[in-house]
Amino acid sequence: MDIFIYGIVNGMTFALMAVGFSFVYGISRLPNFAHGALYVVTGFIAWTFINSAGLPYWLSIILSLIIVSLAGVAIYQFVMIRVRGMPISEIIVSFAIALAILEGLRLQGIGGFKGFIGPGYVLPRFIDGVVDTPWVTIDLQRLLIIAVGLLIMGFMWLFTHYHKMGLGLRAMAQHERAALMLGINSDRMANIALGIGSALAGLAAIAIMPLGNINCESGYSVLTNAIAVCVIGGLGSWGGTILAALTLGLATTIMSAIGGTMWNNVLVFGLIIFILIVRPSGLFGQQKKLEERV
Amino acid sequence: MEEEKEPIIKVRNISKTFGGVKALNNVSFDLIEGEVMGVIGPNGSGKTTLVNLITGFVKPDSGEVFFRDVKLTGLPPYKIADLGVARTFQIVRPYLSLKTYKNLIVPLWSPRARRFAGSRGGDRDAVAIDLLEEVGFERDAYVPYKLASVLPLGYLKRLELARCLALRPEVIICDEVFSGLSMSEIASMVPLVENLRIKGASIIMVEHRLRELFRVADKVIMLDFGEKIAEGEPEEVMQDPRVKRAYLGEEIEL
Amino acid sequence: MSAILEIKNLMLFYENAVAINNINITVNEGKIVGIFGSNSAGKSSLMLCISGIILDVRKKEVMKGGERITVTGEIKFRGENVLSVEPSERAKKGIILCPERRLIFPESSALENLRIGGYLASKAQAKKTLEYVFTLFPELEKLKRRAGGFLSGGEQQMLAIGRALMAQPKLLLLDEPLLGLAPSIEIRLARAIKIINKETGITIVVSEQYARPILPIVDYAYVLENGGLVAEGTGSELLENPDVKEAYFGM
Amino acid sequence: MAGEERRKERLDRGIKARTDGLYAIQSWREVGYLVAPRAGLIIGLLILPLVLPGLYWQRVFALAGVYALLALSFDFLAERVGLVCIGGAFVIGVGGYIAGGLNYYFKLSPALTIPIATFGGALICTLLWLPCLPLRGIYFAVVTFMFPFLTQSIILAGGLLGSTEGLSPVAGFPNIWVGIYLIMVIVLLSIFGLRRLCGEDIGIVFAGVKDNDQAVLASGINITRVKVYALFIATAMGCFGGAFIAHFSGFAGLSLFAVDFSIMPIAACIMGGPGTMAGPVLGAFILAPLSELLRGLGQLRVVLYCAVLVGFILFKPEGLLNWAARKYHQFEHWVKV
Repeated sequence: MDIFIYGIVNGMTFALMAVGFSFVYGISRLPNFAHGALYVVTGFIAWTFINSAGLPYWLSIILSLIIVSLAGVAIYQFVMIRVRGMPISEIIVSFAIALAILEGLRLQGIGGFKGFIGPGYVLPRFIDGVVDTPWVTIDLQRLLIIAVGLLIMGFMWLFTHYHKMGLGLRAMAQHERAALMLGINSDRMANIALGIGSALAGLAAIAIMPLGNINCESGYSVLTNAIAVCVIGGLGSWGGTILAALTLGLATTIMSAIGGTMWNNVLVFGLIIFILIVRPSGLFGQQKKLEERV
Repeated sequence: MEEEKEPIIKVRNISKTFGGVKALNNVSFDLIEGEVMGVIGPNGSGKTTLVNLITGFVKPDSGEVFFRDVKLTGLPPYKIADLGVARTFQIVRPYLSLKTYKNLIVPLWSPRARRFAGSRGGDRDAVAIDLLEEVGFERDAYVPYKLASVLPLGYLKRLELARCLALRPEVIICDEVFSGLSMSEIASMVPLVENLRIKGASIIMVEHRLRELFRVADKVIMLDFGEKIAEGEPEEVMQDPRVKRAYLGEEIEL
Repeated sequence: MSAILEIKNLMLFYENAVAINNINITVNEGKIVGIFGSNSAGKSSLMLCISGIILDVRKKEVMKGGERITVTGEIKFRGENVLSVEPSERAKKGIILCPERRLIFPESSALENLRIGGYLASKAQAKKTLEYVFTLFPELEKLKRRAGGFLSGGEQQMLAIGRALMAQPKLLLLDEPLLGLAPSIEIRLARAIKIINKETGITIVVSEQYARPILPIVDYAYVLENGGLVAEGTGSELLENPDVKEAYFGM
Repeated sequence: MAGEERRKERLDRGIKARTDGLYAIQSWREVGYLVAPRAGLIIGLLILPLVLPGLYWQRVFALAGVYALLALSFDFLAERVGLVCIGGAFVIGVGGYIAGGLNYYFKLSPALTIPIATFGGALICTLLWLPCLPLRGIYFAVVTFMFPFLTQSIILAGGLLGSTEGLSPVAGFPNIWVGIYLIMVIVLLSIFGLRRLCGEDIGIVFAGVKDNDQAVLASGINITRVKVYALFIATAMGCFGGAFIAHFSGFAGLSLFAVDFSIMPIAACIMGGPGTMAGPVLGAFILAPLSELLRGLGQLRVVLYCAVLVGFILFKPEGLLNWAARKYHQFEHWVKV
């Protein structure tokens, strides 16, 4: 029974990781490889604020989120804006940025920047303490993840479907030039999209990282999980994203209980390829049907 | 038609729905060998869906399509083209980065073209230039060497036709070959279709321009909201009241 | 009445090729002006220049290292030269382009397409225009829920025009609205364009290749040939001109 | 009228009568004009190893040859066929482990293992990537990028092929010159072989698949089969590179899956000049020695590659070779409107 509970929690962590990426790629069609990198960067910045600068917990979190979303905006404004039209270059550029950040953080004490290797660096938990439900004991941090996850999902759904900004993003994603004709400044939209997307990645880091330590490998796995959730759930559909995250969460929990965590990656991978072949536009996506029609 | 010719394409009650929209509803008809059949109907009546269904780009929900008692439904598009059922696209699809005559190398490289090539298979460029002349490129000689992206729409439509001819098809399906062309361009396209017919190819023409279509078509079927509402000789179909109301709106233009 | 749009010796180069050659056009407030010409006469390029989308095309070409696009001359919109103003800014000023081949948003529903159109409008304006669009094109109200990609050619064109209206245009540019539509829908749309102009007073510039259905509703018209102006005049004047009549009106 | 408006115009220099590829040569001078750049490349590549001081730089040079092969195969796949494959490390790993394994376990000589590793490895990579072929753009890129990590974790988890410490000793080449000239010849063969291939009809079909795959489908050609041909060619070059490294360094371990093999070729390709075959090779021979200089900085090398990559994509998308060719063939001057 507790596998089921842990599966749900794991599912929500996947959802949290994926929401930022899904918002940027799913809604605005901007490939953001650097999602995983920003996730890890938030961890480091928050850690430095708390430990080196000794700032209170709240302040350091807010500061690191602001810095990360500014980094996201900077990525678009100075880099992605110049490769908008060309799909091949877009992928390569965002892939290069992600690698630069992740590998850069692995450095050992170069210049003033102390590399963070080794297990010693852990983000403090948001809430300590444990609550034992009739079936299994869960620490509050995991419950927090579920709450934050659902909160963000709800906010994102409202934002994309009803707020004017959400409409602008959907327009820019489907046909940038047509959006320009209607007075939607696509560059400003993309800046906002990346800013929010990066902040979401940061938020995911703040909530999930305390469970483990801050390391670079999580950058790659967050990216793969986020893409897996987006692929399986279907682009741009929030219902699909949540469902995909939960299924993935359950599957990986069961997998690690049986086969061992090593095979998790293989499982996530197998699912991506399997879903893409069976239903190329994901469970809820419409792209395939539309492609047929046009 | 003296003796009853064998129908080359048999379409048996196919229907297809897209996201709640009934694009095609139980449509059946036969294309007799060597005949030109017109498919007319207002926008959204399912004409392009019909073409996509026959050529395998879209799978029908129900019903079957036969090409000389070979079942086409379920086959991928390249297999259907390999059997000899070639199509042009409503929105032209040239290879913009290639030169005009190089565009024809792709179909000439296909397994079907190679089977028919025989002795002359080796030099595909020469075959490509001949094909371009066949569809009326010969008037200005340097056009085949220009990039496909600079060609006007009239030439691109002819290139689509040439792409089908490269496969030496037995059935050609033209999806609105005349739409978007100027009067003079249409006038020069009609003889092309006519000599295709003389060469014995059976043609299905999906079209809006009735005047030009009726000069070429032996038989016409009319689709409206996915259903076949009329079939027969062009003049006969035109008199049918339903056709007039559904197609030409209030004033009768013809 | 004052001229809402004045174009003075507009030149457009794609690398070394001239796409628009020294064009001078004036459009008076509240009128419908037609621009006729065959396929590569420069109609769409002209529309791209007026709406400013040509700047976006140039930006993309520069990034791709493709051909060099140069635009020179003057485009005055209500007295202000907008030649180098960003397309989204021009839309705010009221220049709205309804593009060739419609370019509606395939994944969004028809209603969402319209609401995206109303991005610039205030809530009240959007509500009022939405009702007007539904009275103008009742079919769109029935198709509200359906995704744009599943609409037929005619329905997509109505949606595109409706979407452009939602953006509160002062100058509405229609680029080949009747391309590839059945005769009955051509007549219906031409009549709708006339109604829009009469009821809302929006100035409309329509570019079309096969001019017959548009001719009756046009107050003034220009004929383009290979990027240059070859004839201009009111609808009836153009009808007398023999070579124009044969080439564009298919009599 | 505002000040005299001027426009940059590009005019051809050198040979006057020229359409793309076909040169109407009127004099020997023009023959020299054309042959000079190509000859320079070939002779340069062949002489350079002799000139290089010391064994260390010769090894760096050979490694640069492998990177050149990888850059060439990435450029061929991305620019000619439209498949963005960021899995260089996987191909190198497969090639390296096959060659190393055969040599280590069955004592086969390099002359045998390299061909087996090249074509066997290409077969394996193509089959493994076959199900991913229908993927579009970013998905194909992500899947291919993750394969090296996947196989790395499988090898570690399963303890296969001498997991962490890898397989050594692996037989080396009789002497260093054989190794160097082997890779040089293969690189040159690949450049002119691929360029010839892209001129052939099959190359046109590749371009067709990249440009508009629906049209190719309607012309009766099975797109997946065409992509498999392209993938086989590209992975064969990659696997040869892997096998070469295994034998050249005498060791086949997890280092074959390093991220450098995935990112470096792309940086070289973008810097050198995407689309031309010689460009990426040029890029590889510039970047590889540069990264050796920074060997001491450890992972900063990857950051360097990324910086070069982003820099070139943003500011010089056409790459060095195209830029140089353009300058060589054309000159620009301002002309009044």
